[in-house]
Amino acid sequence: MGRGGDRVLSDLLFWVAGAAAIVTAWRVFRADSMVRAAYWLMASFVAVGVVLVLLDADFLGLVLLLMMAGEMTIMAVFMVMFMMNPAGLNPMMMVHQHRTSIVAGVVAFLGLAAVGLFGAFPVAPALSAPDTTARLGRELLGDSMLIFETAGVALLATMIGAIAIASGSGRYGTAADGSVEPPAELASGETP
Amino acid sequence: MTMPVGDLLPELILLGGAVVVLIFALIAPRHLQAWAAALATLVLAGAMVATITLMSGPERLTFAGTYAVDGVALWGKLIVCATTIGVVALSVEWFASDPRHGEYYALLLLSALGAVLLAGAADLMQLTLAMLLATTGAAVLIAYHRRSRRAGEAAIKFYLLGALTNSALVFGVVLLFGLAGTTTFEGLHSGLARLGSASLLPLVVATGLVLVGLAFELGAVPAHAWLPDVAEGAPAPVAAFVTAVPKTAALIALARLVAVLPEGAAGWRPLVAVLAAVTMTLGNVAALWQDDVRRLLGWSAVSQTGYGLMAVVALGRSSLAVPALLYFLAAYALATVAAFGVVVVLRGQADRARYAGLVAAHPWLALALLVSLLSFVGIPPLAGFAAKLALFGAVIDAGYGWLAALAVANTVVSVFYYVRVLAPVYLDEPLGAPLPRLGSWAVGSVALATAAVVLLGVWANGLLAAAHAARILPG
Amino acid sequence: MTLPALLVVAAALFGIGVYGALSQQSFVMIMMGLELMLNAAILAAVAFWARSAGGTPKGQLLAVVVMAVMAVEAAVGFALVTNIYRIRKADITEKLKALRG
Amino acid sequence: MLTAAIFIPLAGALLMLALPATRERRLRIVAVLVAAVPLMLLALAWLRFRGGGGFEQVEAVSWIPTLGARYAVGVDGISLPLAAMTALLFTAAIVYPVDLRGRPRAYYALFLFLESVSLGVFLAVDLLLFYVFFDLSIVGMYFLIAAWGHGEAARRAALKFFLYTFAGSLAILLAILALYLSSASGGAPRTFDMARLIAERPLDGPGLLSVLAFLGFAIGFGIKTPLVPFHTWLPPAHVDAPAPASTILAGVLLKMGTYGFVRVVLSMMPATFQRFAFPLAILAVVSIVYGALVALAQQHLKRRIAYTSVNHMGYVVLGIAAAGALRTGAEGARALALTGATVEMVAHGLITGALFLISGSIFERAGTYELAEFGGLARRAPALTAVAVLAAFASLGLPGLAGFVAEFQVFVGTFAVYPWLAAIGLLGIIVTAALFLQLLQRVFLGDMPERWAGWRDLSRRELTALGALLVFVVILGVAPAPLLAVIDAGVRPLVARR
Amino acid sequence: MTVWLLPLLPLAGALVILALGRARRSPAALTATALATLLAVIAVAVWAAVHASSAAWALWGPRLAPRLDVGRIGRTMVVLVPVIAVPVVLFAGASFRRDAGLPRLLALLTAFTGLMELLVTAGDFLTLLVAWELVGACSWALIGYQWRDVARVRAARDAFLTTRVGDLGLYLAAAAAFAATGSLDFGALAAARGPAFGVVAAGVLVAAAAKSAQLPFSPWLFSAMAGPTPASALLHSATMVAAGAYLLARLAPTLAPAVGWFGPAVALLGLATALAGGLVASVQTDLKKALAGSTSAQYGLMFLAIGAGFPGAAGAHLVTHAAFKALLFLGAGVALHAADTLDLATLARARLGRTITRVALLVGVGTLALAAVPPLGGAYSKEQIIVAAAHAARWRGTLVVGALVAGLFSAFYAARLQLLAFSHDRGDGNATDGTAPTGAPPSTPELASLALLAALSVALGALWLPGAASAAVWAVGAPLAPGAAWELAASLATVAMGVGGAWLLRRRHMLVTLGLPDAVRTRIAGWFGLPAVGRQLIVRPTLALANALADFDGRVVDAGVRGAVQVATFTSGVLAWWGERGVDGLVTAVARATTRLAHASRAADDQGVDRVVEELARDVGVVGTASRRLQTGLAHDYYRLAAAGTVVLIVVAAFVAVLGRQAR
Repeated sequence: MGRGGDRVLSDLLFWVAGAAAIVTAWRVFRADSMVRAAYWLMASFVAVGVVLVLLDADFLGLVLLLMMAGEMTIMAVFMVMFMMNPAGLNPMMMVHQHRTSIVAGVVAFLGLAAVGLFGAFPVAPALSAPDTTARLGRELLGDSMLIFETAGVALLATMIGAIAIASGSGRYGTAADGSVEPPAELASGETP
Repeated sequence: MTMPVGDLLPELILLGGAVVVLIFALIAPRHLQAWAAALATLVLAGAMVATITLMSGPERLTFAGTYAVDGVALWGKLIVCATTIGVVALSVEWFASDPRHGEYYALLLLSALGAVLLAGAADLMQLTLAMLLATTGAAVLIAYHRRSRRAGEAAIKFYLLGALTNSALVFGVVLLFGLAGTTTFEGLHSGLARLGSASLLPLVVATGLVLVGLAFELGAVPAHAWLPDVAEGAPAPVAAFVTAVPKTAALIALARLVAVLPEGAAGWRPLVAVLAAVTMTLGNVAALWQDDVRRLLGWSAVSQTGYGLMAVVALGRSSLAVPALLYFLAAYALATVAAFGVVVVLRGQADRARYAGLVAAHPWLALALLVSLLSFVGIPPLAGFAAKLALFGAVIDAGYGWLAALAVANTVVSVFYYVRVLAPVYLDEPLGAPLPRLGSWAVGSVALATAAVVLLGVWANGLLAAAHAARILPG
Repeated sequence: MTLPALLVVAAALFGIGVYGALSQQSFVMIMMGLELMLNAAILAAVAFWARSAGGTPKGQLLAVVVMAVMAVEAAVGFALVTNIYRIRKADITEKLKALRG
Repeated sequence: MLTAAIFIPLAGALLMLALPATRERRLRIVAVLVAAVPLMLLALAWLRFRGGGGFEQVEAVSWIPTLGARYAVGVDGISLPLAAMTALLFTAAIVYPVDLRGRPRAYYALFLFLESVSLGVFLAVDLLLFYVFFDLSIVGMYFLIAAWGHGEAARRAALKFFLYTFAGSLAILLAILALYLSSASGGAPRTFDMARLIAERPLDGPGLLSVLAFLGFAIGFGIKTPLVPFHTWLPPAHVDAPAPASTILAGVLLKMGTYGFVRVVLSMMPATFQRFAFPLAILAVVSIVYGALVALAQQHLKRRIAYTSVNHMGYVVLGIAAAGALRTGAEGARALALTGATVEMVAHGLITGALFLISGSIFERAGTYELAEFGGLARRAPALTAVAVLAAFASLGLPGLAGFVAEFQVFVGTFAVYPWLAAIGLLGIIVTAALFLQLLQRVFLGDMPERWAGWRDLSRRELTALGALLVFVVILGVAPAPLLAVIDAGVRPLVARR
Repeated sequence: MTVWLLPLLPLAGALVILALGRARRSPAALTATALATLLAVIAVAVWAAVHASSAAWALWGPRLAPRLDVGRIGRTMVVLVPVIAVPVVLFAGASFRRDAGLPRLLALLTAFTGLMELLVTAGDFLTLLVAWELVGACSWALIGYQWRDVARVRAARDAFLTTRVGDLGLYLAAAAAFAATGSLDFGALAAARGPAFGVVAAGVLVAAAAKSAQLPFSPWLFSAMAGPTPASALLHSATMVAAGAYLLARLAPTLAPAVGWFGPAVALLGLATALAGGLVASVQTDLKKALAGSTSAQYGLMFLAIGAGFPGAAGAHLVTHAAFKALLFLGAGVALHAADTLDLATLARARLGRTITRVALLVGVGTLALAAVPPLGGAYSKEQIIVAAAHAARWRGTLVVGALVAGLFSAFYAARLQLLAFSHDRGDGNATDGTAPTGAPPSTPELASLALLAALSVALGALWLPGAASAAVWAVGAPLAPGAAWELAASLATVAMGVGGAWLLRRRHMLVTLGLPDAVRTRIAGWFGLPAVGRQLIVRPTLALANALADFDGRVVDAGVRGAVQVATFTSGVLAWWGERGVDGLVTAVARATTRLAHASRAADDQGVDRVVEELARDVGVVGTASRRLQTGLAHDYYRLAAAGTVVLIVVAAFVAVLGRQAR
């Protein structure tokens, strides 16, 4: 493909993907059931992933596509199964403070769109380089090592914490038994 | 590149310690779980020692400019670790019946690690992740009473509000990256300074969004709402932790961040001043009629955030700003441990009415409550007084006399609700049988924190002088 | 595929996310709104990386960081929601109002 | 030595808490002995006083060098008499018997604590230290009123006292900070040192900050004094406080306000003070007349005495304002005014202290303060009547007693500066005379209601305490020279500058 | 320093007497102590008068030092005061010998003497003021001697307050003198000029008028009658009341030349009082009050002389008046004792002239002196006053005529009092019918004191002797005017007219009522309603103002703080709206805020107890409640708050940034 045609095609794809991302995002909150909402959300992520790829951030796009979308969906379904019975497929529309929310959304959109449209950002396009991903890797293990490690620790803490909270059983029987504040009055025989 | 691992010694000790505690908790039998507390204390003490050894070195940025090892950060680490030691001691008997007692300390250490990292963060991404770590840990800790309806509710609210503001923060960070082309503070400093007036809008929006993100961690308006709920609902030792520790780190992070923002363009100084004013006022008036001491302490924590923000307002304009910041944080954290510690010792009983005649049954606890609350007010010679003195001096010096005046008015208002707690303690007759006490670990923690509040106040010079020399990089 | 265009799309996603976070009663749906906001942040981050930061790897790293935030938030959120559902049978915000005032 | 005077009572307070609570008598004896120590130490300081102007017998140690604050105490001609009066008044107040509600330890400990901080206020020669003690006095007094006051209303009155005066003290804090921050001129480090601030006067110009600092001080000290219209905390606090606490409140705590005017505002920012001297003098005159008139209308013994405090403290402020009204000229008259104001601080402390103790004796016996309930007590209580007559006449400014020495000098001095204000202020004298004569008549003279037939006259303890105060009232009235000589040493540098 | 013994000796004596009284010593011992003290004082006084001694009180202070200075008329007064006090104390000791309060009475009388000594020896305004006020306080104690009687205590209070109003004049005078000369010394006054000098003169005049019971202060003397008779005797003769005239006599030579209006003002005030007092004394039906009226009148004459420029004449009259007025009062005391009443009509029926003839005769001496019948001293000094009036620089005619009329009055009321109080028969010729005397006859010490004073009055007749005038001039420290024959003639004529008038009226049984309607008589006898006017114009409004202020003090409403309340109320309304959500919530909140405002106003206006500061505090509390409503406990409300807060934050930031940009 020629450079010009390349750009037209990618522009076209961007518009399609961008529109898809927005429309699917909107559908998330218009879905009849939580499961459908989760799928719409996944679709939105996929659309954004496409845009990322179009921007030559192939790796990120794929990560987003595969890891995030998948993880999101799985967890959402898990949640729905856990909480909604039967299976969360019932039609639902559970909203509150609807007008306020619309106003807030619109204001957020307008504000950030204004930033995008009228704000001057430095112009320094990324050169289309083949080693983008490799550079990311070098960054991760080089200058931004600490950041990377911090992210790792955060994920570790999340795992420990999530298990500690959510896991129903532990080494000593039901995990949550006794997990309350100390009683206000002493049990008989106990000395203060 | 080289890896200056030595600069991270305190952090690594905390991380390693957390892992060790976790492993201990997994293998130790139930009756030995409390030993995890001793381990955690050792770890924290080790981290403090490591921090102190770092103090003798030069103040510098490390890890390619993403992390600061400067006076402010190191003092922040000391405050965080010391506070956490106090919280650990408060937790031993409180969580004794919990089957996951041991893991609690691992999470506590990880959350403290998040705070420590946040205090040193000199990069927007580092800041974001450190905050994430601190917040995540805190959320789990708040929910740690898995059978407590109030704890669960508090955790959800904490989490939801945190997630929202975190999203705002992230978007703000992205905008700042777009403006400066980098995320290190050094880069921000030079990058933002170059911008023309057409970039004002993005800069303003980004500043606002980042500020909201930090406001959550600080417990400042408009993201303060979790604080009273958590203070009331969370396990009392955890309440002490989350009202003191993340705030310490976030205030330092905010100071570090605003120091690199261009002075005139974004107008962060008046903005923070307004935030401080609204926060302290709201916290104070909302605390007025609280009958639940824990909740009252939560609201008072909101107002204290407002006072703390005053130091940030004065940053760069007054030589008192940095001493004020650090001293205030130390005084606040210690008094918080003491005040919540009293609640812990009283087995979480927080109804004001039940404190009637406390002085007769537990004179030393009553004294601790008196000292900590009066320190919040700023009565000399307690630590809170020197803190307020430095804060007021700093903002007046910076030309924000009105903020000092407002803080004064707020302080007067605050007397009302603190006295509302103290009056029954000292003046009323006991209602019935005296409240039973929790064990001696908690008592020891309260005693230490109370003594520290007094000593820090009387010998204010030690910390003030050291803080005077502390720098805040890369501002 | 100019920067303003990318940012407008991101703004739209963010706005919808805000709407969702504020309007939904269910914790899970609120979290979906929050994910959308972060999604917008990822898009914006990559857009800046590609258009105004000269392709510095920090831009990509920023996107990775946001993803990490997303993952952590989701995991913790689900844990907490599971917990609260277990003890209170609460799945919407309106059911949690014991702590107030 | 001054340090010992401040901290021995504090140590005594801690000792109180350590002693067993059951033996009230022993507690009291220990408390009195401890309270009297500063009195003796200050007497010694008085003997050693040289009167060369400026602070003497300074004892200083480094405290917060980072902020330029020291622990520094010392005396000059103005603080020494006030400190001595404070020590005397505390001793008398502690001796005085009162219903301790079964908590003698806390009561005496609190009193000793309050003595300690009150002495600290007057002896501090570091502005920050001054503020520290100033603030603590509020806390101590709050608990005294709230815990040993009369009934539920006492809590409220105590809280009001706390909030109101604490607001004032914070206004002072801001002004102190403004002073402190301006003290960095010429590359010297900032300081809270009073001597340096007096010498350098960093904030003594026409600038806005000077004005604001002055306002802060004026409001803060004005509340404490109290000047109309900031006086509304005073009557309830007095009415509901136990008598010895009232004594201290009126005798010592109010002086902190006027002492602050002299020590801080007049000394450290005389030019700014001069700009506002006239409005201040007007407020003072309003306080004089208003306080006297409102007191006249009160039918409640303590309330009446409380309002006379507003009146008397008005004299003090009037004298101070007159002294600061000019930078040059009429030195003699201004010195006289300031001397009078200082004497009035001492005299009012002793006299009103005695009056409140007397009212306490009456309340302990009668359980009421309503004037209408009394009459003819002179039949049963000649000693009580005698001391009451003496105290009342001293308060209404009878020559030969301490109050006259003060008021006369204030008026004569002020007249040279503000003749009209002095003349209006004179009216207060006549009203106070009326109200005190009426008071004596209502309580002690005329017919006696049957119910007081069993009235006990003053006990030895009561008589001792009152005697100690009134002896000084007489001595100061007849032979004020030793006092005036000391005060003059403090006054001279203040009126004779540039 | 010897001169300081003059005030200190009696004060010490008073303390000794009190101590002896506590030790329950006999009345005789107490009286003897008092007398001994007084005699010692006389000795010192004579010494001081001769040596014109002067000394300062070193114990006062570096800037002001009270100074005693026996000079001018003071040298007479310093002796006169204790001399008069001796018989009075003697009388008191005898007539109150059974009274439990005797030690107090004697101590007060002695102290009173000492304080008066302080007053007459004062060499500067400070000393003067000290003595001035102390004399007043002492008079309060003396008048209120019988403190069980509320009416007497009230009278004492009124007397004290009235004279204290005058004291303010002295305060002003002292202050003005200091402002003008930098000193309080009388000697420095001469250097003063200008308006300050006018203030000094005015202050002195007011103070003197009040003490000497001149118009409009005269009625306080009536209140003073509530005291025991010896107290009145001392009060009216040589102490207290004498102080005013003494002060003027002392200072007039300095003040009058410098202040043009001073002399005429003093003279006219004196004249007015002399006439008014004469009228009052003439119609009074209470013996002591009539005497009190005469006191005002006689001091009025002295003022007249001083104003006319001859303080010496006033000084002479002060001396003679002291002697006979003390005598008359003691006589009244005996009469009261004997007849148990002071009402002249009743007394007339008691025929004391018959039962206690010796007393009547002794009192008669005083009466003659009061009536200015030569050759008694009273006549001489009154004559000098007429002469002085004739030499006045201004208002000469008025003063002379006025003085003569006043002389007529004094002759008339003197005769009237004697005739009524010590009548030999009932005045209607029916000598056999009358009430028997009820009281005991006077004791020997009482008689002796009367005799002493009578003798003194007679002895003062020596003034008529040739050559005595120069001694008098020395004694009073001021020149006397040369007299003329016509003045003496006119004066004697008026005396004759007065006495004769009284005699005639007695014959017509109209001496008590004078044929005047009751209403008129009562009005005149009560100082023309002056006390009521004082009550209406001063006491009532003051009390009303005091009550109003006290009421106001409960509210202390002022616009500024009220504004703050409104702001607080508004804020609470806004915050409440946050909690209420939506527009209807806003309406509710506004309504509530309005209600609250109304409530606040009502609280401030109606309840009259609550202060605005409290209102403010309460409103902060309301804001607190409202802000708690903000904390709904619902997470989505927190979200809304955070979102709105973010928007506001960014808007504010933008605003600030734009402003900052424009500023640069």
